[in-house]
Amino acid sequence: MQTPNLPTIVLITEETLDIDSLLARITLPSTGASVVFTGVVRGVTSRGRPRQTTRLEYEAYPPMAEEKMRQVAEEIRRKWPSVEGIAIVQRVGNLEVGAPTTVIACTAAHRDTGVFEAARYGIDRLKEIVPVWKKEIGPGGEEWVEGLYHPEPGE
Amino acid sequence: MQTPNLPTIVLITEETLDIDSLLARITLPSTGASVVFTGVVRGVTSRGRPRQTTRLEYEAYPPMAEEKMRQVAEEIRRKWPSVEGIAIVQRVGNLEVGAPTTVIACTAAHRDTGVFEAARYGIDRLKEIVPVWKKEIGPGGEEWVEGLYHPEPGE
Amino acid sequence: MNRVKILLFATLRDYVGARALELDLPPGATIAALEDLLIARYPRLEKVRGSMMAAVNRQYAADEQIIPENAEIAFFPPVSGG
Amino acid sequence: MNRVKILLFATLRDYVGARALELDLPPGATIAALEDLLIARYPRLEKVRGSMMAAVNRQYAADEQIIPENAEIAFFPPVSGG
Repeated sequence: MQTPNLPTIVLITEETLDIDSLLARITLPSTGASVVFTGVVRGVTSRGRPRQTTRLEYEAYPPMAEEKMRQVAEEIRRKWPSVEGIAIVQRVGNLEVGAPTTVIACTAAHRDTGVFEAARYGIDRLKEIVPVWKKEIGPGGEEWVEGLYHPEPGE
Repeated sequence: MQTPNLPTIVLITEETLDIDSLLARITLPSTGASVVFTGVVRGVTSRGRPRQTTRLEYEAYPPMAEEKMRQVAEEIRRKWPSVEGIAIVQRVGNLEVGAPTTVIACTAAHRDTGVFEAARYGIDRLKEIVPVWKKEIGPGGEEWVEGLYHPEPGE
Repeated sequence: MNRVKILLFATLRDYVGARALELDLPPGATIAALEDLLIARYPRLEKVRGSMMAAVNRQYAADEQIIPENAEIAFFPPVSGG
Repeated sequence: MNRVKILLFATLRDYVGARALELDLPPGATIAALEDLLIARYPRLEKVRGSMMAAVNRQYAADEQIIPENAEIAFFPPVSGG
């Protein structure tokens, strides 16, 4: 680990996400900016196959998911060394429309040193390599969602 | 107003910022993603003139600040029509190191339709045209911070 | 005469020593004329003459703008919020 | 024989009807061989043969990887979190 003193939080949880307290935990005395991405359970989808969703059921392979989240955080630190704190949290279980499902938060001294790009990269990579799956439950029945990305061995 | 049903929150406040509840208020049934920028009181600055800061004192011209925040929100909607909800909040008063000072939050159906760029634009514009000023208080005394941008008449 | 309310913020408030003033201006006075009048009355403002921003009724104003009746004028340094 | 623990997630768990299995494999068996064995035993897996992901001890694994002693193997569809 090259960055032993910088806070990194990775977590799979069934609890409601608390962005304010996550941010406080990744804020250093040198922090002046943070960017947070959240996923949200979408009740009405118009892109692709238009549909309604009642809730999402999330399932994870927790120990591997947390290892892969830690890997995403390390990739962020390599690409944007100015990032100070990182939190990557995925909520699992039954989530209702409007509920935040995931949080990717990055802090830095200033807003112009990659903190927006780092958060964007974090959610993109989470959706590629972190073993979490969701099932959409709607008026027409239920269906597992499948991603498109096939990680390389060892990725 | 072209977008009467989309939530827009603009606020100057002395209260602690509550990101989770702000996000809930700008989340629609069609929302699947949100991006939040926060400014934070930085205690240790290394860029430019290195210095320590004990706290920041923020002052606003509230009615004009809220008008200009509303203008920033309208500019965001023109540039990124896929943005659904917008919250622009500036905290004023005495803020201690580590405290979030401002929140720019944007929601959208998906993460790839400009929601990151919209939040970035929001904080950049807030720092250009919203009449708020801060005084840095540190071990060496206190000093008003001056921005660099000179808005055009009517901007 | 045209009675205007003048609000001052940040350094400008410190230099003037007041948050607000009321002044009677001749009809047709411009922002530039009001700035000159304030600087004459509060000489510490001289050093921020080049960077003073003006707003008329909560909109950024040009130096040559004529001040309307019963206007709310604000003078302040370039903003530094966030 | 090499006793391995196999974890199944999402659609694959539904098709197999179990979250976890334990199997004895001949030494030197590969991930591909284990996939064939599972598909033979649970024919509904045939339709996801092309998209099954495998992890060995919590790392993504290649088809040709030889399964180590006492490994924790997981099979699952492409991830869809977030």
